[in-house]
Amino acid sequence: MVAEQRPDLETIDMPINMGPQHPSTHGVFRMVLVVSGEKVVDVTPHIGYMHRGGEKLMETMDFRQGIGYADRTEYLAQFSAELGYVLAVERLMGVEVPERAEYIRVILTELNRLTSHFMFAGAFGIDSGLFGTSMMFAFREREFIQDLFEEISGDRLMYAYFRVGGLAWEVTDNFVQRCHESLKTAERGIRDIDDLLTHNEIFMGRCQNIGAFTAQQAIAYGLSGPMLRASGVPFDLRKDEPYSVYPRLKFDIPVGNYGDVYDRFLVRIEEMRQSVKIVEQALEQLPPEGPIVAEKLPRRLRTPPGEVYAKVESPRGEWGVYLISKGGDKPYRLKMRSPSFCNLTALREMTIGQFLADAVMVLGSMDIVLCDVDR
Amino acid sequence: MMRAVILAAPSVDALDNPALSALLGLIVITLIMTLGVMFATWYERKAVARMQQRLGPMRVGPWGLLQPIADTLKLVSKEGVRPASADRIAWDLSLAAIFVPAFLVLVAIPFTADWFVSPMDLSLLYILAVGGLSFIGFLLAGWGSDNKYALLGGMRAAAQLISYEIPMILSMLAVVMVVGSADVYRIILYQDVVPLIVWQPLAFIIFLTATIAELERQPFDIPTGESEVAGGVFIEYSGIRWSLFQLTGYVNMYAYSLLGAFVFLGGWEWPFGTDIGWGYQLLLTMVKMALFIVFFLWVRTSFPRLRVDQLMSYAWKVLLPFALAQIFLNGLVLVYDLPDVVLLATSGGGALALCWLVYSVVRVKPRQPLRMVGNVPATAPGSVSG
Amino acid sequence: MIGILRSLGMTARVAFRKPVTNSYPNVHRQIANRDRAFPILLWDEEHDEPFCTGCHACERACPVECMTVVMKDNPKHATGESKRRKIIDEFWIDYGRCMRCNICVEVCNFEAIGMNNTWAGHELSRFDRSELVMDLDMLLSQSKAGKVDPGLRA
Amino acid sequence: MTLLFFYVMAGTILAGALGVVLVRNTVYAALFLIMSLLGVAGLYILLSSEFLALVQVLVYGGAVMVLLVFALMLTRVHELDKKMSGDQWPLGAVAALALLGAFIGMWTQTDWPRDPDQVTLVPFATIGDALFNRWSVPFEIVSLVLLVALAGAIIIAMQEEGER
Repeated sequence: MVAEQRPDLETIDMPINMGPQHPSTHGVFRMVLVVSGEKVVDVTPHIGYMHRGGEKLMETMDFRQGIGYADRTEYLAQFSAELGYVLAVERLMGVEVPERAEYIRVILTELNRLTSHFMFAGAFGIDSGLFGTSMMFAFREREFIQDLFEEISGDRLMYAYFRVGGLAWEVTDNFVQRCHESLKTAERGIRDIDDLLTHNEIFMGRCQNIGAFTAQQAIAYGLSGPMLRASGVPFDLRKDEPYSVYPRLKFDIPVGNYGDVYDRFLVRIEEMRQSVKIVEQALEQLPPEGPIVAEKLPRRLRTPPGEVYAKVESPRGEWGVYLISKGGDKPYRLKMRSPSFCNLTALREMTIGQFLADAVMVLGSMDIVLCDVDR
Repeated sequence: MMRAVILAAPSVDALDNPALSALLGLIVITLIMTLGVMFATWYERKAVARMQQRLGPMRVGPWGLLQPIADTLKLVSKEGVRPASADRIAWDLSLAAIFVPAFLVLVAIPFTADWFVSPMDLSLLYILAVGGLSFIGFLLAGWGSDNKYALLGGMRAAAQLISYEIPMILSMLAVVMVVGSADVYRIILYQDVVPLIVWQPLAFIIFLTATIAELERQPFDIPTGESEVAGGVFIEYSGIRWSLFQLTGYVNMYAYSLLGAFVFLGGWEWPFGTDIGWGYQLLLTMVKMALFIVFFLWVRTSFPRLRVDQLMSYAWKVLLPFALAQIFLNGLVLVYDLPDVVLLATSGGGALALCWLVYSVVRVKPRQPLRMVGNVPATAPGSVSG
Repeated sequence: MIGILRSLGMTARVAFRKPVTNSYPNVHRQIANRDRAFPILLWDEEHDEPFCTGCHACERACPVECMTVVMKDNPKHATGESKRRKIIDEFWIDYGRCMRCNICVEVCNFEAIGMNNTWAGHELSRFDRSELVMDLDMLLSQSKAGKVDPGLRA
Repeated sequence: MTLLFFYVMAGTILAGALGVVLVRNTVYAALFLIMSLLGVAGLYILLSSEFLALVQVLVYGGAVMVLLVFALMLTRVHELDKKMSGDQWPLGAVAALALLGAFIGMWTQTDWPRDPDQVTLVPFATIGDALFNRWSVPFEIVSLVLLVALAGAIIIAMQEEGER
């Protein structure tokens, strides 16, 4: 006997406003979840709370002033952002960067990848419900690397250290030694987080088979970075479209088999290990002496008319800068291709049908930077 | 043997009015527990900080010892905000519905051999029954706040409390079967030689997990899960109301820790016997209670949160069958009058089976490790330049 | 179960390590020599006047336009005490806007501006954001007293 | 003292029962039901049968009520308000009258002890003995019926899930 269907006695789906002020939306991100009980039926992401018109702002700045804004766009992988911006201008101007500067850039960018992934591991632990322990472990090592950045560039977060044609100023004398120290602590941090999370059954139960994407889906959504690699596509700009001195460095790309949240976590942890390897090699190959800025650069940077798209592999994926210049010292149009934004498009597909708690995990596994999404 | 002595106020023992003496005992116990909770907040923050390689509170007083007082002052002086659309009656009633049972539980707890508020024949059942009432408060708070997070949190809280109450009661029932009494006092006296954790390890494990779930602490803090429902039922409460909720949470933690210490670790009886005087007994009780609390803190720092469906299936598909099996095995042993060692054997075997199950279920499908791709052929010749 | 125990072991081990934090207002971390807190103006001990001539170079280069510079004729130049013909009259930096990019230091031709690398440059919390606009006296006070030696200067 | 306690408890039960019927807000009605059930638990204590009182709190105050409140809170409570009296009210009235008749019959048939001292304390063990020895067959049948009901509920819930 099936009970008569009465519309007034049916359970109703409940829309929930998650964000813009919510502990686990990683900034001012808002998603309107429609839940049936605990199951997510529909998701509508709302972005733009952090929109500062960064691209337009950078169009009013000359090429040196813009570097600080690149930092502020991608505030967890600042060196990657600076590198992307600087590369674009350099390619447009045809500037040759001295080798030493290139190596230092790679070292700093990879160390930055470590700090960014540490930040991910910490925040992801909190998303999964850990009481701040992973965050604390991650920040412990992250702060150590940031000390190094501070010694070199003078700031802990907004470095503004790369310049068109090289670096702003010479690194400190004990740079190599400090890098080795940082790597040692970073390795310890990776081990700690590995012990704390990777093998924990509760963590596995929370992460596995959640938000899984196949390789086709990942490509169709234009995912990049660890999100794409976790889905089984071995695509890494450092290998596939190499820039700087990456072709001279030996490292592996970790590729996942399942494409779920757990694989993304593993891929990032493994990438951290690879970054340590890259930095070690780069430190060996680093020329001890040499210029750090390209010679014969004008005091006022001017580009020839033209357009360029430069992309780097940021910790979140493909971070690209599309630059059009009509000559002069300012870009005519600047567009940033931010991995956070592109990866976020997959949120709906990944979340529907999962539990409310899994939506948080999926969002956490994307490792978005809201400033980068909104720009 | 059982004398009703008012806790911490032996001089008013002369009061022969039981209602008055019980009231006095309740007031004393409430004050002591409030102080205990203030200490617990400090201790929790310090212990968790150490496990995260931090210092913890350091500013107020030596080693931050006065921090709870500062916190209390701040919370009490904060404005209590109530949403305009909240249901006024449910909003305020929920506080009482959570607060009162938590303190009523303490009435039946024998702190030492002769320090308790009221003797009871069925004190264990009383503690479980009254302690289980708090779900009403959670539901009311969740519904009355007129907030969707609060509603979700309230629903989760009610479902969780009811689900985990059952394995908890069953695990206690196993102990009651062994002892032959549902009085905590008698259960403690039973453990003069060997604490019950030795005879009933499976019941102990079930009790431990169910307790953490009942207390809504990590990894079972789903109703208040900060990263999901942002505080759950407490989301709209502020100031003194919020602090009362927190106070209740800690009182519950003390109560269940005491219960665990009494039922499984032998309370003040094991290992020194009843005759060592109330001071040492109290100390022994405190130490055993502290073991539980430290364990809760330790677990809190180490584990991520479970998901709702995992939580439910863990209660109903894992803990409940094992608890029933424990009762069944105990029944066999007791009916056929087998030696106590058989109890240990069956229960220990069950405990091992439980651990193995938790271990294996998560790893049903062993996952392939990450592939490491060394040399990818360049898909595009160099990078684009303008 | 093994992973759970491993997590527990992890936190237990860490509990016996030395804490990495320090109790901040009591203990100040050593900050790097190159630390860029906020720009300050430097003091010329030799001539007992600021280095800054008020040339507006930094004002023009500032990406966030947080600086306001007013220049005047140097009275000491008339008496022959100083070789600077022009000198700074008024100088405001809005620390609330400054994004500490170091560009003002790079463009300065007179080594007159530097980035504060002391804790005083960081502990600048104010109740009102208008109090974050620093005038010439405030900008010069630290270098005048010899309390700061910027790690980064032009 | 005992008499006072009795009247307080009886008053609680009656007030709670009236509240259930008269209050328009269904959630408040559920709260009144809890109040009424707890009052019954108080009466059990008065009858020196602590075990029954505690079970009353545990099962009725806890498990049964949670289901009720769950159902009430998750449906469209405000719209239900207006539809409290449906087409089935004559049936309901008949059922209620029949129940009342049954209660009155039981009340007149029972030989109530007039002297309060005659009330015997029922020990915990006796209840268990009665349940599992003397009445074990009816007990098992009841549990079987409950099990069937449980399975039925699950099947209905599963159908709903499948329809979506």
